[in-house]
Formats: sequence, structure tokens, C-alpha cells
Amino acid sequence: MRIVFKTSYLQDIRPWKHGYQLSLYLILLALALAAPLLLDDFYLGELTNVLIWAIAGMGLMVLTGHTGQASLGHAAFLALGCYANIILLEQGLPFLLAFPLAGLITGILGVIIAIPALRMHGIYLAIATLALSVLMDDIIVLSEPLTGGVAGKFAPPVSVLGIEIDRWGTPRAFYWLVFAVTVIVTLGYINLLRSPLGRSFIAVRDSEVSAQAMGVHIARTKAMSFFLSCAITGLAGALMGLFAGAFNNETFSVVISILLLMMIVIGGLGSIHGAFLGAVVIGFLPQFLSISKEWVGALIGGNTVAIPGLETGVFGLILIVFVLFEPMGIYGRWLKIRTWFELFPFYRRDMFKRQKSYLKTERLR
Amino acid sequence: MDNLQLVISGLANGCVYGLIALGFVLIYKATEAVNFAQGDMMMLGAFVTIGLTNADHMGLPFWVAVPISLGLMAGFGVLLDRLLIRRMFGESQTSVVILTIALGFVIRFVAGLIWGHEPQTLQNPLAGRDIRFGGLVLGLEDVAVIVVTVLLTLSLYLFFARTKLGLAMQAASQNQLAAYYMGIPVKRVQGLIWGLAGMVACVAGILFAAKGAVDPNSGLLGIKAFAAAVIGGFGSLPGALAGGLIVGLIEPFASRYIAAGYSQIAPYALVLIVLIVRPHGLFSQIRLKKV
Amino acid sequence: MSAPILSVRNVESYYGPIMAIRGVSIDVAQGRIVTILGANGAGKTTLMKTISGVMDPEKGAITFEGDEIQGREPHKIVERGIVHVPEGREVFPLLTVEENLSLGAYTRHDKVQIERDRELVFSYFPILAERRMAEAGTLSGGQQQMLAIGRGLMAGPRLMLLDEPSLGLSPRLVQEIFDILARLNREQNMTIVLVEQNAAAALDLADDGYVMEVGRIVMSGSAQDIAASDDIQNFYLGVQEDGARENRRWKRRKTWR
Amino acid sequence: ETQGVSDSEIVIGAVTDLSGIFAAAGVPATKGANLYFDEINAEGGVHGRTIRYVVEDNGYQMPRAMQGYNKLLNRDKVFAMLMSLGTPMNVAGFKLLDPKGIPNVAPLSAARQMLQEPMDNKFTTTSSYYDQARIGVKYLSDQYGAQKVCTMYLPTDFGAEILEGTKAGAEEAGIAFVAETTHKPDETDFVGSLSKLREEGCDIVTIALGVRQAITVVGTAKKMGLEDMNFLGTFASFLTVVATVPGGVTDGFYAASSFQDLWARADEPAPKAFIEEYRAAYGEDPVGASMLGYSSAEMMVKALEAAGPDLTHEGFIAAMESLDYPEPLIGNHIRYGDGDHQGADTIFVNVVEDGKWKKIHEE
Amino acid sequence: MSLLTLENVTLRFGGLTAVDALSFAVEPGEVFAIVGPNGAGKSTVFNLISRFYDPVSGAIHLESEDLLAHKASDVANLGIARTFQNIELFEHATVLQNLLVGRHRHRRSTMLSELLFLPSVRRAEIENREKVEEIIDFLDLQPYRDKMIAGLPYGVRKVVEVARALATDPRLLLLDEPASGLSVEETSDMRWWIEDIRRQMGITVLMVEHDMGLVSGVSDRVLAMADGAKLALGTPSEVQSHPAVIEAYLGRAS
Ligand SMILES: Nc1ncnc2c1ncn2[C@@H]1O[C@H](COP(=O)(O)OP(=O)(O)OP(=O)(O)O)[C@@H](O)[C@H]1O
Ligand SMILES: Nc1ncnc2c1ncn2[C@@H]1O[C@H](COP(=O)(O)OP(=O)(O)OP(=O)(O)O)[C@@H](O)[C@H]1O
Ligand SMILES: [Mg+2]
Ligand SMILES: [Mg+2]
Repeated sequence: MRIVFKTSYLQDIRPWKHGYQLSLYLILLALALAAPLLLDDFYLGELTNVLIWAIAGMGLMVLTGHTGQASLGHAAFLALGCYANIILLEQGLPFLLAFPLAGLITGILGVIIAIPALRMHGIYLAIATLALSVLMDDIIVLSEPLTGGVAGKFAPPVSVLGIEIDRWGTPRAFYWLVFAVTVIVTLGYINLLRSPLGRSFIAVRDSEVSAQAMGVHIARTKAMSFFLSCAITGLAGALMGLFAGAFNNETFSVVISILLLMMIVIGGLGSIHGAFLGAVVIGFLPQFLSISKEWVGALIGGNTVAIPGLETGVFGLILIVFVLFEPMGIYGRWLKIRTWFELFPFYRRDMFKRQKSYLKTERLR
Repeated sequence: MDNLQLVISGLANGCVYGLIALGFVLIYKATEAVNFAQGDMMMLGAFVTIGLTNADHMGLPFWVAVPISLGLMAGFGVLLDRLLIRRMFGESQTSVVILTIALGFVIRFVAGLIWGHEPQTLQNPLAGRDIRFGGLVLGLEDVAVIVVTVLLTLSLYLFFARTKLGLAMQAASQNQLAAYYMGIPVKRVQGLIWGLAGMVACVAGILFAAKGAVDPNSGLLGIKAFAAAVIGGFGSLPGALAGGLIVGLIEPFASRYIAAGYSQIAPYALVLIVLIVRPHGLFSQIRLKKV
Repeated sequence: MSAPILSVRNVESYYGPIMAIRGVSIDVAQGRIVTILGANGAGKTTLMKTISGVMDPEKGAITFEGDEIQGREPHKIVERGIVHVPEGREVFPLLTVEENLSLGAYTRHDKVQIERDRELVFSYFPILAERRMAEAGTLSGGQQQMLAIGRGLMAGPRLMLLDEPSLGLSPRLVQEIFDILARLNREQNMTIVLVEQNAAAALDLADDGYVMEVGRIVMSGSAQDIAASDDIQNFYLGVQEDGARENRRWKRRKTWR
Repeated sequence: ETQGVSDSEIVIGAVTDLSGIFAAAGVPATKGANLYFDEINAEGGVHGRTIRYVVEDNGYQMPRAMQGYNKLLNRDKVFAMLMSLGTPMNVAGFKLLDPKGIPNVAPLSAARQMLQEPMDNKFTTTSSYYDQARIGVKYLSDQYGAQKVCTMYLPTDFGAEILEGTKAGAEEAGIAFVAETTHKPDETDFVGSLSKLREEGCDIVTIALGVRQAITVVGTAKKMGLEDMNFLGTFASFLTVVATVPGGVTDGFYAASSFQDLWARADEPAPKAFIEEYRAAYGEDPVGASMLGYSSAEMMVKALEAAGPDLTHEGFIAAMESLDYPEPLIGNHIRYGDGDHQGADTIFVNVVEDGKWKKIHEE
Repeated sequence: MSLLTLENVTLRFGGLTAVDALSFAVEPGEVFAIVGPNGAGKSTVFNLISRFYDPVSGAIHLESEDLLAHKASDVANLGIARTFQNIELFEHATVLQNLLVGRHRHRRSTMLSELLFLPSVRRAEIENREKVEEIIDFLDLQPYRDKMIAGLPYGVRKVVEVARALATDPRLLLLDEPASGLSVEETSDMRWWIEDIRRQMGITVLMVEHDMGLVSGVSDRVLAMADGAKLALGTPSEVQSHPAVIEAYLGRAS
């Protein structure tokens, strides 16, 4: 068991608990930096994809995981970010300006959209955002001069500090771009969580009444949460647009909104780790299933495994198993495994048996 | 006359939304869980009935097939509860939502596997029969939809308001722990409600497939029905019907009178507007906590 | 002392990895009032919850009228006649006072007797009758506590587990509650297990007592004996010179620590 | 060394919808193609190489489609794409197929963008929605002296293209385009839009909706007594199920397409053989999309054969351009040429009669 | 000038008059207790001061500041902190985080500086932390510092609530039944804490409490309420011997 002696308040303020944890993160960082050298184009592309989803997941996590505002419409903000970025690029702005601006614009639009939503809670908010996500499709079609309507738009190649970046042309450069954004967003998120604003998000999530009594302005706090969430999601959307190369009104569908929410719940609500773990599951699992189809195919000697759509069915099943196995998300499970190792050999087998738990109504605010 | 026709068809259609919404509300009212697979259960109910009664499947007489499929779907609901939902007892609403979304994937896949992906219509004795008064045409299916929905809503409403079991269900949703302290078999009650929801989904499916056609993706209609339930104030049975009717009515009028390009937006825009005006639906179930 | 109606043997319960009660054994004889005293976090609530089945014990046995009941579904235990009035009210906030009360009688079917009990509860707590159509969530804290107790009575239990019933009640009502409990015990021969912070009143009412500390029973005996013990006098009954403000940080060690 | 070609194997890829809203097309098409490839492989393949057809499910979502392309291009290293489904997905795919010169053959989308520039590596089997709508409208107006044309459509690229085709057809026929209504994929009630179209006096209504919706529209129109309104669908509504709706609900519904209905010709030798083969392999009845899948796979094999044992992309493209043969299964003639990358040019207008599709016109 | 004054405040819930033309004033530096039967409207008075409810009529002032002109979230900024009868903590956060939320009204940093965690933010955080640690020491909460609220016993939560309220650095502290659920020993601790809060920290305390031992031990003045209206106001012993108070509230033994 690791015992940490705390000798200064800074120890609680800095983002890692002990040197061991810090070195783990550093190793992870080093591995991620070296990924383009270690992986082939296929896996690098998948890794890039997972990172983009993780950014989007962090965007939603701010709002849903930390402020307790469920959104089933975040694909709309992906779309906003994506279109904003490309339109700005088309106006001749350099990428380094267009990209953060896209995030900012999405954040501001997010707040404007959120203002009427601030009084909603739970499923009511979820449905309002879902409706928004459905409407975004039509809004894109109706604002055709700006968005290209149903014909969609193509992402131009971008250049950062003179380096040409293109998803397919220069996958390594593209990966580094996405990686850099991931790191920046993650650091910002960590900072958020250890400062007053992040705490006020959690306060609003856990009890609006007492947050208010502590001087937290509920509407303003939610609005800020929407801003940050939408801004981050906008950045992810911009990257997703570059990643896809072409997109139109159908690209950011409601299904993606739903998948995003699924992702953070399965990863573990309320932790940054959860966004990443969820992104790995939602982002890579379908691909993994598709690859394992080859192995199964090789095993039974067929050319193709016969049942079409099987992957989606299995995907659903696996998600069900994930939720059943660990309703607190993968991160929750990871914490338990870690504790197991830390306590070794002083663990009890039934230590993590779930004690019966009971729900109370969420209809009281 | 024209408008009257729109009203009637809007009502009939709204009743289908209302029926699916009823399923959502039923489960919510008794367990505070949101069953995102309700639309898919409706689709499944429709296919089960088609599988039993259509000539190119088993070809049972319609009135024999209906009770069997109602029973099967009730059993399916109970089974879901036993296998999945019960294991999630006491876990947060969000995890249950995710579980049912994933369940929807699986149901859609299985339905596609069994019945294929092409739309199918339920062969039924009401098909193609119309009632006409003057210029007004009313499909017999539409009449059936309206009658069944109103009856079902009413009886479920009375069940919750008047019976001991209904009261116990409401209690269990508000405070599971206290419900146990009162000796309410909370899990069994939940199983019951899932069975009931399966049955309601089946009724909705039958009426839906009789009015039009179903394919494995018809379950996505659940999203609109969900919105309808929320408009009504999620948790209120009459609210679900009201929400369904509102969405059902806005559609024909919007496509009749609003310019192309905008008309299809109407139902979702309406959802937004209703929620902006009444953030917790028409028959609000949300209370301010007394501290 | 007659044979115990409820006996708890070496029970251990956990919240995840945290062991909240560590090998607790108590006996409750038919028709007696037993009180369990203990500081904050001693595990009293956990013990009650384990008896009523809303928590599963990891080890140990609980027998009620000769049958083992540990780990059963809680509603089964209620059906056997054990009712738990929980700490912290736990009313059904969106149902009316009246509906809350009728749910208390969920396991019963004798309409007439239920009606009579309802009137009895209303006579104990007239304010509930006055507010019978109000949603329970809008009641004041003390009114909710009355409702929780009344709801427990509606089940017509043979064994009643009361977790801090006097919480948030006015001094006058606290006295009334204790009178009511004494009467129920006397007239209906109801067995009562009582957890109370108001140790003086509890020991006064009870026949037997237990003292819990950090998950263990550290003292047991008749209520008088316990009340007479020095430590109890000091720590639970407040019979102590606490006027001297300078002394207050100096705490006497409890002998069992 | 050409990507996707080894001594023993040719890898062909597809990104299609096997679980989403267009699974009704994607699934049977994949099955049909597999059926043909299995046959060819059993006979030893093409020039000694077996064909491996790798199909990725996109669930009709863009991110999944991109993953599919990543896998097919970077992992499986496909030689060509065959029957990828979804206009936006195909268009996004072009971004990476074009630079590598990988052919995109017979996509399951009849959008004109399927032949967008650079066109050299793109081949479609069918005519576009645009042309189908255009010709259908022209035919109906000739036939019935119709005066007013309208469109009901989903505001997507699919709908937009049919809308444009309808307008073009109306212009060519010299009649007026008067009204349009827009819809959502989950819409199930069309009384409102139909009464609007009735008021506008539409006598030809082109439909760019989901299959289920098309059936409901026609049924509702019958109920409302709109006997004079002629409904015209395209490729997307030209399905056997539409014809076989019980109660004759869809009788009199027109559809323009670039192939002929399978079941209407179930007695002709090629369809008959196919139906039997398909039944034997899958234990279920084939549908139109299965037939297209089979036929496209056959076309692919023909081109691979013509390209010779030294398989390169240039060689394959040249071979595709040389194809010219009657295709009895789909009932059309496939002919490509230099600068002509659309295979079957004839468009058929069909109508539902007694639960079956009947061909009434070809052009 | 009185620190807090209520003048003729009335509040109705439907047909029920929960607070009925109530007036009283709390002087700076005193401990002022409100007692009364269950449902007398004591918590409602607190909720009115916290601005959770709008009174039908009447005025509430903090010194000369009109409280009714402020929103609920501004009340803490004016220097009023409170605890709740039924405990309203941030369940899924640690004790430390809960207390740090109490410091929220002292937040000076902007969103951007927090995202970058500029040195100024770091300094402010350390300062907050020091302040919070003082309170933790004061209320003996050290063993629970990093525990999640969800797993704490009732009595500890009560103390955490007091701590969180203190963390806001209030001028006026509202305590709703601080001793309910506490054992005799803990209640006597609470008594000393309240004394210290008043003496050492100079905070005025307004509390609702049913434990008459505590009330008479610490409070300077007591207001007895019944049915939303004033029954008696005076020193603890005056109120305790008031016949109407005995009848409605205390019962025979007192
Ligand atoms: N949900 C929980 N999760 C983790 N630990 C818990 C939980 N509930 C209680 N505990 C722990 O179990 C121990 C016993 O708690 P319990 O509530 O039984 O005490 P108690 O004697 O009833 O105290 P009180 O007088 O405050 O009600 C405490 O140390 C507490 O920290
Ligand atoms: N939100 C509300 N809606 C309706 N009635 C309410 C509401 N809040 C309080 N009441 C009623 O107002 C009265 C006063 O309640 P309050 O909570 O102020 O009592 P209290 O004096 O704090 O009592 P206790 O000592 O039991 O906590 C009660 O009768 C209660 O039922
Ligand atoms: Mg307790
Ligand atoms: Mg109170």
C-alpha cells in the first residue's frame, strides 16, 4: 500500500498524487509522442480518431460529468465547430487563428443556445439538446450559402507554421496536431478542476440549493460550463471535419450525439480519464470487432463471416456487458484494480462487492 | 373540411406517439429509469405480430396472433428486467439509459436478422377499410388507434392513481429504500412494470404496423415519442398522451401551411419552444426541494 | 428474560472496503425495549439496516423468531413483522401524507384495522391529520419525522426498529414519542429496538441497553446498570462539570478504548 | 506492385450500411456480391487469384465510414472499392481514393457526385437520381397530359437531386413545377402535405423519401381520394416490397430506375437462376439490392478478367472502359467507354400493377 | 443598528400561512435562537433570509442593505452563511472540496486565468486552503479531510455543514438545528464551537434548535414562534418560563 506523506498544500493542488503516478503519465506521454514512429498508418489513423473522440468526450464531460447537465445534442456543437473552422479557413484565415476561433465561436453560440436551457434539468435538458441536434441538420441545409447545404464542404489542407497537414497525405503531422490539441485541452481541464470554477461546477451538479447558499450563481455557472463544453466540443468538431475531409448536413447526426454520451458514461462520468477510456471503447471497439472478424474468418476458414450487421449487434452486447459489469464506468473499475494491487496481499476477495444501493427521486430540485 | 381532416389524422398519428410515450412514462413513473429502447420494443412487438399473423410467415388468424404477441412481449419485458435491469438496481439513471440505448442496438440487429431490413406491413382485418362522412375519410385503423390509446391511457392512469399496487409503484420510484422499508417488493414491482411496458409497446407496434409499415429502424420513432413524453412532463400519463397529440397535430398542419424547407422542423422546434416556456413540461413533475 | 425474538450473532457489514460493524451480537427478548447507544459513526444505523435487510452482512447470522433472516430481501423481512423507521425520514416526497401512511400498511390487508390505526396515528400527531393532503416533501423536518414514525406504526409490526426517532422534534413531542412507545410496548406487547442520541430518555424508557463504539458492542446490560456506569454518565448523559471552559479540550479517556 | 493484389488474392473493399437506416439496401447487396465472389473463388478465382471482399459497416455515420476507409486502405490495402453506400460517405472517401488512384466501382448511391471530377477512377452502374426523375416526369407528362409537377423530399443530397431532376424534367416537358414539401426520415403522417399538394393541383408528384414513407404516402393519397395524382419514385423506391404491400395499396405507383424488377421477371432464365442460387445459399428470397450486388460483382470480375494477369489500376480502368455487354439479370445493357463511366444508361419507368412491378417505358 | 431585521414578513404556501407578519431583529455579536413547535415556520424564516422564497409582504434588511433586492446567490456575498436542517452537502465530493466551495465568494480569478492556472490562481488556492485548514482544525475534522461526504455518518455531516458555512467568512451565520443527531458529548462540543464562533471570530449567530440545553447555554436572546407568528421574545429563561411556550412547545417536564 502506498502511503503518501503530505507535507505541503501544494501536494493537493498539483495534478498528480505522487511521483509514481507522475512517472506513469510521463511514460504515457512519451509513448504518445513516439506513436507515429511505432505505429503503421492504420493504427495511427485509429489513434488519431480516438484522440479526437476523447477531446469531444472531454467537452461533454465538462457539462455532463462535472456540471451534471445531460446533453444528447453535442453533435450539433461538433458541427458548429467543424463548419466554423472550415468557413474561416475558406475566408483565408490561417489555421492557427481559425481553429481557436472556431472553438470560441462554438462556445459563444453554445452559451446563446444554453440561455433558455438553463432552467431545464435532467431529461428535459437532454431532450431539448436532442431536438437541437436534430434541428442542426436542417439549419445547415437552410443556411446553404454559408454551409454549402446538402452538397457539403471539403476540408482544405491546412498548414501550421509552414508544415502541411492533411489527414491522408501527412498522417503523422495530422496526428501531432491532434495530439497537441489533446494535451492542451487536457491540461486546461486539469487546471479547471483544481480551481474555483471547476469546484462550482461540481457544486451545481450535487446540490443547486446549497451551491446557491454558498454564493455560486447557478445560471452563470451553468452558462460557463456550456461555454467551455461547447468550445472544446467545437475544437473536436473542427478536427473531425479535417479528419473526414468532406462532410455535409448528415455528418453530425443524432446518433453521434448519443454515442458521445454513451462514451463518457462507459468511460466513467466525472473524471478526465473517463473521457479517454470511453473514447477508446467507442472509437476503437467497432474497428476491433471488424478486425477480429478476420481472425474468426480465418478460424472457420470462410472468406467472409456471413451475418451482416453482426458487429453492431456485438458492439451493443459488449456495451451492455460494460454497463452491467461496472455502472461507474471503466475508470471506476480501474480504480478498483489499482487499489487491489496497492493493497496486495491485504485485499479481501469480496472487497468490491457492491453493497445494495438505492435510488431516490430526481424530481426534487 | 380540409382542416378537420388534418386534425383527425393528426390525432390518430399523435396517438401512436402517445402510446410509445406511454411506455416511456410507465417505466419512468415506476422506476425513474428511462428506457431508450422503448421505440425498439415497439418495433419488435410489431414484427412479432407480423411474424405470427402474416401469410408469408406463420399465418395465424389476426385475433389469435394479437394476444400471443402481447404475451410474448410482456414476457420479453419481464425477461429484460430479470437479465439486465435488475442487475442495475440502485445504479444511476444515466447508466440505465446507456444500457437501454445499447439494448436498442441489439434489438435492431436481431430484428434485422430474423425479419430482414425491408419494410413490412401487418395484415389485419382493419386494413383498407375507411369510414367516410361527406368529404372526410377516416381509416378504420385510425379509429382503432384513437380508441385503444384513450382507453389504455385512462386505465393506466386509474391503475396508478387508485390501486395499491399503482401507489406502491410510484413510491418505489421516489425512494427505493423507503419502499423497501414499507415491505414493497420493489424488484418484483419493477419486473411487472417492464412486462406492462412490453405489452404497451406491442400494442403501439401493432397499431403502427397496421397504419403503415415497419422495418428494424422504425424504433427511431421512439425519439419523437420520447420528446412527446417530455413535452407532457415526463412521468405524467395524461401528459404523455397530450404530448403525443401535440406533436401529432403540429405535423400535418406544419406541412400544410409552412413553407417547404421549414415545415419538417416544426415538431422539434415545438419541443424546444414548449421546454423554453415550461422547462419541465406541461404537467410538470419537478418540485423545488424543501430545505 | 424470555427467549430472544431477535438475535444477532457476530455480524459484520461493509460499505465497499470499509468495515462498518465488526462482529456485533445482540439479543432482543420478546416484549422488551432495547436501546443502542453510541457516538457518531459507531455503526448503529448500519446494524439496523443489516437487520432490516437493506444491507447484506458479510458474516454472521440474524435470527428472528427462530428463522435466519440475514441477507433476505427487505420486503420479506417486513412481511415477517419487522419494521424499520429509518434515520433521516425517507418519506415519499411527492405523495401526500395520507398516501404515505397507507403505504405503511402495504403488507396488511385488514381494512378495518388499518383504518383504526390511521386514526390512531392522527390522534398521536394531529398536525398530520391537518395536512393529510399535503405532499410529504413540503412538510417541515419535524413533521416528516412524525410521518415516518406514523408510517412505521401503520405496518402493525411486532418488532420495531427506530433509528433516532426524536431527531428534529420539539421537546414536547419528544416526550410524547417516548410515551407512545411505552404505551405500544405495554398495550400491544410490541418489541422495540431504539437508537437514540437522547440517551437519558432512551435509557429511562428501555429495559435493556447496548453501547456501540467503532463498530463493536462495548457494553451491554440492563438499562439501569448502563445508566449507572461512569462512562455513560460522562459521555452520554452529560453529567459532567462542563462549565469550566478551559477544560473542554481535555477529554477523559473512555475506559473501553 | 499494385496495392491489394498478390499472387493469390485480390482485395476488394466496401464501406456500406449493414446496421443503420440504409441496411435494407446494404445488407442484401453485400450478400448478393458475396454470392458471386464465392462462386468465382470456388472456380479458382480470376487469373488464379481469389477475391477477398472486405465489407466495413458504416451504420450510415460519417466517423464510422472514415474508420472503414482507414482500415480498407491502410490495413487491408484494397485494390478497388465496390458498392460503397451513402453519398456523403462516398464523397468523403474520394479524398483518399483519388490520390492513390483506387477505383470506386458501382457505389450504392445514384447521386451525380459519384462521377465528380476527377472521374477517371469512378464507375457507376446506374443512371443518377437526377436523370431518373427527369425522365420519369417527362414520360408521365407525355402520357397523361399532366400539367403540374410537385416533389416531396427529404432535405438531403438525395432529395435535392431528385428535386432538381424533377424540375429539369418539367422544363423539358414544358410544364410547370408548382410545389414542394419537405420531410424528416421519421415522419409518418402525410395528410398535411398531401392536402397542400392537392390544393396546388399537382398531378405528378415525385417522391424522394424513405421506402416506408413512400408506401405510406401512396396509401394515404388513396384514402384521401387523390386518384388523379401520379406518384413517381426513383431507384430508391423501386423495391419489390413496395409492389407487394397487401391490399393493393401501392397499385399505380410509378418508379423510374436503371434496372428491372427481379420478381416481375422471375420466370426469365437469368433472374430465375439467380433466385434459386440465392435461396440455396441464404435460405431467403433475394431482393432488388441482392440482384444489384450480384450483378456488380459480376461486372467487377469481368473487368478484372479483361485487365489480364498483370493487374494494375491503369489496366483495370482501361478494362472497365472496355466493358460492353448485355446484363440479363438486371435487364439492362452495360456499356462503358472513354469518358463514359456510367454503365447502364437505359432508364425504365415502371408501375405497380396487381402487386407486381410492370415495365411500361424505357429510354 | 441591528445586523438583521425582519419587519412584518409574511409568506404563504397556498392556503397555509407559514410565516405570519413576523418581526424581529438580530443585534451584531449576539447568539439569537429561534424555537417553536414543528412546523412553526422556523426553517421557512431561514429560507426567506436566504432568498429561496419571496415573502408576500414585509421587509428584510441586513444592516441597511435591502435583502429582498438581492438574488439567492448574492446572499452569501453579503456575508450570510447557513446550514440546512436536512443536510445539503455536495455528496460526491470530499470534505475538503466542500469547504473550498465555501470559499467561492472570495473568488477573484477569471475563467481564463484558472484554465492556465496562473501563479495568482495558485496563490489564491493556497490562501483558500490555509483558511479552510484553520476551520478544519477548529472543528476537529482532520480525520475526514479527504473522505467523500457520501460515506460519512450523520453527525459528522452536520459538522461539515457548519464548517462549510464558516469557510465563507460570514458576518451572520444561520444554523438550522446544528445539534440534531448529535450525542450529548458532541452537543457540548457544538456549544463551545458556537461560543467560539461568536467570541473569537466575531460572527453573529442566528440558530434554530430544539435542544433547550444548548439554546439556554449559548443564546443571548430567544424567539419562540408558533404558527408562523411570534409567541415570545426574551432571554432564554424568560422564554422558557413563558406559559404559552411551555404549552405549545416544551411540554410538561420543562
Ligand atoms: N454509504 C457509506 N459508504 C461508506 N461508509 C459508510 C457509509 N455509510 C456509513 N459509513 C461508515 O460506516 C460507519 C458507521 O456508520 P453508521 O451510519 O452506521 O453510524 P451511526 O452509529 O448510525 O452514526 P450516527 O449517529 O451519526 O447516525 C461510519 O464510520 C461511516 O463512516
Ligand atoms: N415548500 C413548501 N410548500 C408547502 N408548504 C410548506 C413548504 N415549506 C414549508 N411548508 C409548510 O410551512 C410550515 C412551516 O415549515 P418549516 O419548515 O418552516 O417548519 P419548522 O418550524 O422549521 O419546523 P421543524 O422544527 O419541524 O423543522 C409547515 O407546516 C410546512 O408544511
Ligand atoms: Mg445513524
Ligand atoms: Mg425546520
